[in-house]
Amino acid sequence: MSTLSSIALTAPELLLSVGSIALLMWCAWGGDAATRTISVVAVALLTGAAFLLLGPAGYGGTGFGGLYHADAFGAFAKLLIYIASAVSIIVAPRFFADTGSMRAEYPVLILLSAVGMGMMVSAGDLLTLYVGLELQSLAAYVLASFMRRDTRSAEAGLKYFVLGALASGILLYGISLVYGFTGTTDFGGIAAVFGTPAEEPVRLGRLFGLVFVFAGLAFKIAAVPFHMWTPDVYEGAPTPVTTFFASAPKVAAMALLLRVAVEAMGPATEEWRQIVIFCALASTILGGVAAIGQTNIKRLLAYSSINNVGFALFGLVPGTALGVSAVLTYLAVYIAMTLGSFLVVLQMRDARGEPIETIASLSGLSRTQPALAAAMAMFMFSLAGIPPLFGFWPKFLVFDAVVDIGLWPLAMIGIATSVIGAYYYLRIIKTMYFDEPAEAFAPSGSKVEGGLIALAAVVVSPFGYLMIGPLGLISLNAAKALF
Amino acid sequence: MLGFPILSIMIAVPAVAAVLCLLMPGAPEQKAATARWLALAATLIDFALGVVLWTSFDIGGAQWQFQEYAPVFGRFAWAMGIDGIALMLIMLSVFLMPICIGASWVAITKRVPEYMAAFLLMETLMIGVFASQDLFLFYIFFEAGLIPMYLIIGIWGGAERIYASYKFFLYTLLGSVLMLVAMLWMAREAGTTSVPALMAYDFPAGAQTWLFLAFFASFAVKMPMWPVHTWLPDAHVQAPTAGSVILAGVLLKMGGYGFIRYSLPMFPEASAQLVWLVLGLSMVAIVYTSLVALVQNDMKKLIAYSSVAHMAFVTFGLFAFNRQGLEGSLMVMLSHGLVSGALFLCVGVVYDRLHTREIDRYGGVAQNMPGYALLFLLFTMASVGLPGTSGFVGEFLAMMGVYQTSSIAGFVAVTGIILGAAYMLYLYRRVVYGKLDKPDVAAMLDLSKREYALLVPIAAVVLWMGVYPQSFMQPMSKDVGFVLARLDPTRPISDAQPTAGRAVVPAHAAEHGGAH
Amino acid sequence: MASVAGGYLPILLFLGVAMALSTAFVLLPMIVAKFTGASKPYADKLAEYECGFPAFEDSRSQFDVRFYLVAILFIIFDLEAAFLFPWAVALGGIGFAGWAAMMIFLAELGLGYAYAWKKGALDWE
Amino acid sequence: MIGIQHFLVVSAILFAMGVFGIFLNRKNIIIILMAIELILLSVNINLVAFSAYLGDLVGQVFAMFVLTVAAGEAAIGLAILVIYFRGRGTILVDDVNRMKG
Amino acid sequence: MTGFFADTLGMGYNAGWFTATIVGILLIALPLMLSVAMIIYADRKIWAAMALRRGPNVVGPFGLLQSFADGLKVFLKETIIPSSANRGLFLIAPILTFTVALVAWAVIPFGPNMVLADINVGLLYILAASSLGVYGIIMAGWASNSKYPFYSALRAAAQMVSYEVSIGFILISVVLWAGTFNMGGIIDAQRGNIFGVVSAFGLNPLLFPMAVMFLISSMAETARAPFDLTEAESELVAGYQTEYSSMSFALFWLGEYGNVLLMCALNAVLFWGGWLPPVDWAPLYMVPGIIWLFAKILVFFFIFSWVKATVPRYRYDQLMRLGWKIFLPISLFWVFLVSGYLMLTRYS
Repeated sequence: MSTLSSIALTAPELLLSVGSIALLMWCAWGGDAATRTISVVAVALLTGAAFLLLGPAGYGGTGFGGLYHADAFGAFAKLLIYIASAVSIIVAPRFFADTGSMRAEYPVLILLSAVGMGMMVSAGDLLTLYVGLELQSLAAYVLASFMRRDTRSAEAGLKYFVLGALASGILLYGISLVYGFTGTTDFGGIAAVFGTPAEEPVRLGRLFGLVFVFAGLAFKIAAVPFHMWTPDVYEGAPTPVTTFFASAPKVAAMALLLRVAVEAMGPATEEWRQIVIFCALASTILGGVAAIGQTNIKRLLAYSSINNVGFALFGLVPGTALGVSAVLTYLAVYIAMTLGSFLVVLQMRDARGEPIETIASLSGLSRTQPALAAAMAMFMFSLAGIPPLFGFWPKFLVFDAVVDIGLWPLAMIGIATSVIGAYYYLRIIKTMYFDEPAEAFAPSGSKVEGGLIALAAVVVSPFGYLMIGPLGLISLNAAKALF
Repeated sequence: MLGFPILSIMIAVPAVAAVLCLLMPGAPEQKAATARWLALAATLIDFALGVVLWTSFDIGGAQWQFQEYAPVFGRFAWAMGIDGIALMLIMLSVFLMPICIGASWVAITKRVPEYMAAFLLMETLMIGVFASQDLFLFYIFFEAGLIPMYLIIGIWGGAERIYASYKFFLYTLLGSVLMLVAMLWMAREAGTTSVPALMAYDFPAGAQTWLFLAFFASFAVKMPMWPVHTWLPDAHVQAPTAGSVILAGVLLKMGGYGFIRYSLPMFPEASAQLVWLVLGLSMVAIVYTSLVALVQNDMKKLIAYSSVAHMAFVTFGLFAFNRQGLEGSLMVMLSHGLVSGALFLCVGVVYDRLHTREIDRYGGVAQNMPGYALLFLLFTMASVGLPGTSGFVGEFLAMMGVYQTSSIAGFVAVTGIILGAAYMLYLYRRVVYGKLDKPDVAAMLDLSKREYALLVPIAAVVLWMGVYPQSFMQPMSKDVGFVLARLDPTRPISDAQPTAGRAVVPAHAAEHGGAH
Repeated sequence: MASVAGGYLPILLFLGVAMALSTAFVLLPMIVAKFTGASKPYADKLAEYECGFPAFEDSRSQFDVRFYLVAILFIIFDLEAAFLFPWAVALGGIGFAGWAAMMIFLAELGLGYAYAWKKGALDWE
Repeated sequence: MIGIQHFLVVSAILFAMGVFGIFLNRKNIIIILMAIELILLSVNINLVAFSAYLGDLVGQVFAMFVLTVAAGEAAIGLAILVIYFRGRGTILVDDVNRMKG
Repeated sequence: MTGFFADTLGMGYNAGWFTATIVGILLIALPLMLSVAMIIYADRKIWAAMALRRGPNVVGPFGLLQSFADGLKVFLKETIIPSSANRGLFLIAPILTFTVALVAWAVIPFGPNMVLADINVGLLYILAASSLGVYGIIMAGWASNSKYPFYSALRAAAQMVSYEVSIGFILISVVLWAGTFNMGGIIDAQRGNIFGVVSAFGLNPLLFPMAVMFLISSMAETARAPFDLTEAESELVAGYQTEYSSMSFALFWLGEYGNVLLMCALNAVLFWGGWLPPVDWAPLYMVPGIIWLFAKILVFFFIFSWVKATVPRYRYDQLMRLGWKIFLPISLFWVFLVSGYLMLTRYS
């Protein structure tokens, strides 16, 4: 494939990178006054990139000699990433305006991160994987400490950075071993080598590489036991940034994990299955148990994300197309749920307009702001996986895939842990519906955010079930691209 | 047969009404009034549709009627259809719903639109559970009932409502998620999610045990069976009157319905194997909960424990593996739905006046509330199982059935009847008879027109069912036959038939039944 | 591997010799001083130089953040040059595409540089 | 003769030192940054050693990318550290505890 | 030389190679130390001459032995290690500085095939070795635990890294033109570079600005005047060496002047033909290459001294501005210019 047609495959990344650099220059010369315009342009760029996925970038195949895969899987993940990124840009100005720390670089950083995530999910080689991952992470570190005056934000950035860098290091170490013991960094090549038997030391080397790669990626998706950064970072980072962290990078890292597990290490499924099972179980249990005592809503949602990642990981356990498509569906619904709940958190501000984050401040929300409370209740029930809300469906699919390969005892245990998670989601609903009203929130006033919440609520509502057909088709199609 | 999708419409009517209740504009009082009327109208429409359903149901016709099928969901389908059993339970639901709305007409004053919406939602889900012919559709309806019920208990319940709501939610959730995994396995094994197809599918014997246990975990909690019944008294005590009615009247039937629709016909071998478990638990339940009921001071709690005991009759009947047992347990379900609902309403009547459910605070009500005393007496007798009332038919049949399978179980069941009579009559005596020496009790007025309107229809049906049970049993008998046909090859051999040649084996079975 | 590494062996030896030499230079006078009696340390002599005053505080104190800024800029620009080195010797072999790719990279580097300039990161004052 | 396994052992030791440096260090965040660099260094040793061993250039190219990305990472780390220090006036590890959990 | 030891003295190849290398190392290191001593003397003499003074004139004829007298003096002095200093680092700092200043010479070619280690990335090696120099200074400043050395070390570090960036890009231009990192190769590439006659990149119109910038940068890199802010006496006493005494102190001086000489040599090698005669004309090759190289080094050293004597010291902000805002963009642009020119001409 010629360079030019390879470039066509990367059209969305190209558009976003050129656009973000242009916007960066605009930031420098236009100053913070240009923030609103820059945000609008950034969202437009993301939309444009999403439309480019309809072209060769969505199905064109492999480019740059195997470095880059433009397939349905990548397109699916990118679409989710772009949506989440766009929402994170849209909600930011109002939040930062209140704290007086909006700067024009925010949308640019999100865009850059989106470029990195696009590369991650399309990586066909450990090299592209790493570069994409770092591009995403570097932007994310800055975003976490975006509120320079706020010590919690700086601390979040610091923690995120240290543990993120450690994760990269572990991942890289694994990559170096995989490269050394397989002799290639190309996913297809690695799979071919993993498929052949080898004598003991080489086999052990490969296994070590595999374990380190999985550990590194587990860090990025915040699966237990590599989750310790999540609550602090989610709590400390500015809420729009937390919204972003909980959604887009999670999708990207998860998709990356899927691709690596299936495309590069598919023949070694037996080896990594135990790791994935352990991470999945530990995440669902710890994510559920640790969330119970939380008083800060962002912290609680952090544990919720850990919990959800655990459930999504169950879909990877079988290592089948069915399982992968289940994870993709999970991610799609998760995006709607998590964006929705963080949007609600963004509405939480006291009478002076200061953001508040305690769960207690949600008390009696159903009486002061019934619509908001209803939406939040839907997100919570959905996150808990209670039918008829749509959050049930991906859990269903994931465990369906697990049962499909005969691991029904695992499915039993896994699904039983969802009851632990349900407990703290219920607590939020209890606070909103059963408790006496606390001080009312300042009126929201943002039609856009209200609209987004409503949209997310519709997606997670029973109406979501009408999407099962097309969603299942698309995600299965995307998953098949890996096999 | 009707030309239009009557089941879907019955599901849709309350759902639409629920949304309308929430979205209704206007001042708070005005909204509350609108919501009440809206809810009443919707439930009455559904009741009317239910009557149409019953009258157009072809008794002795096809097993599944009013079928609908739309593959809109990809992995599963919107498949509806009922048989006689489902028909009767749907009738029970649509009959009780308007009564529930009426019962909350004045008792509920805060957040009326939400309350009505939650109830209408419950109705939607209940009809959905009984009518769905797709495994996963059933699960969704089954599980979704948690949400409105959680809110009903939590928002409008009494002092301990939060604890009760949590308990209710988590217990039932844990039970049903295990069932979900079993369903996943079944759908995969059988290659279909259609309930009628699954009912005819023979699962491998080894798997059946696990599947049965998974379903059992869910249905036993919902039923509720000892020892996972503890959510029920808490939930009942804390729920508002109408909530209790719906909880006892319909929600508990979901468990029994699940047994007869899923556990028995789909896993006949496992059912036969594990009959000792079910019967053993039922025996414990019937004696233990009856004794507990005897010492209650709280009226609602007493009735709640009595529900657990009555549900044990249902499981007795179901696991008797014969026609009498199955029909009996279905009748117990219907009867208990009506009677316990009515009893909760009776409690609600005095509670609305005195705002306490403590039995000692009452006494001598018969003197100033004769109408109330009469109706209460009727329902008490029905609960005890007096011939001529609905309670008698079901309990008698169930006992007969279970005696044929296990004489010990039959013996214990009789004990349950006696204890049931004891605690119900004791309750009645303490509340209605005695001296009218408490001034606030003496000041209570007799039933209002609205309350009569609620209780009299139930009383009528209770008597109807007691006097001419055939009109209820006839639609179901053919379907019971189908279940029996599935169970027949595996029916455990009875110990109650003194056949010399088989003496060894039944002794073994009886030992099982008794020891566990 | 040996063939490439072999060329560096003299450097390793040189390193050893140089280190030995300089260590000797540092340690020898200390030993000599011990014998000649030139070594007479006392507290005031061993105090750090502070224009005649005793030191007020730990001297490893906070310093200007601009030094950090220089460090950050240095890391970025110096290491980007790492890409340029192999490219520079291989320019003849990689053709126009290779040249253009690096020019794009340089342009990006230049844009980043412009951003830093505009944001005042390059100003010492 | 020095073989591939010697390089692997050295890099494994460095890697372990880096990881322990992050987790066991209770003093200064700068030390953590250094530990991270140590990890990346060990990776580079691995990559280059494998590259020479396999006679394949990809490892060295990878090492180059790791180097530059490590530079970017260090730069951002320093920047965040400066911001943090401005807010808190300390970079002791034990003081990074505004959020509990 | 290996041949001499192995065959003539019959030592066997490995031992012969080893001895030859060690001899080679000593042949570089010892004369280097000697020349540093003389260079210091020269520096003082030139400086004095420019100021119409006489400079050192007591020890030996024309004061030629002044440096040796100084050396002997510091050798016999007491080594003072401040009580609050970090002893280990305090002593390692001068060792490191001097070692680094020495080892960089390993790849400098003194004549055709007269190079200790003829590695293919010689220039890269020099960059690496010289950038290590900053560690010695930082260590000294930090280990002293004294204010002046500390500030001085910071300044020195910032200054050195700032100019290293542009030096890197300048070298890219040279490498582009030469097509190799090997020092000998770079020198070879300069043979008759201009019209087939003049052997010097520095006179190539495209590279001349780079030559000038490199000269200035090398002054900054070695913290020579006018960029000697690290030891600006009026502000920082003696900079990072303030707390040092005896030979530790002398080692810094040795290292510093060693680096100056290295920079002069680099200027000569990279831009002015190294050991090649300035004009590619056969009779000039009669003079040994090493003489040409030394001559060029001396010329550059004279320029260094000249500048030191005549140009006033820069302010720190001016220094940084020069490095970051003038040299960096220009050298960056030059990479584009040179490579573009080569693409159009040589590689098209």
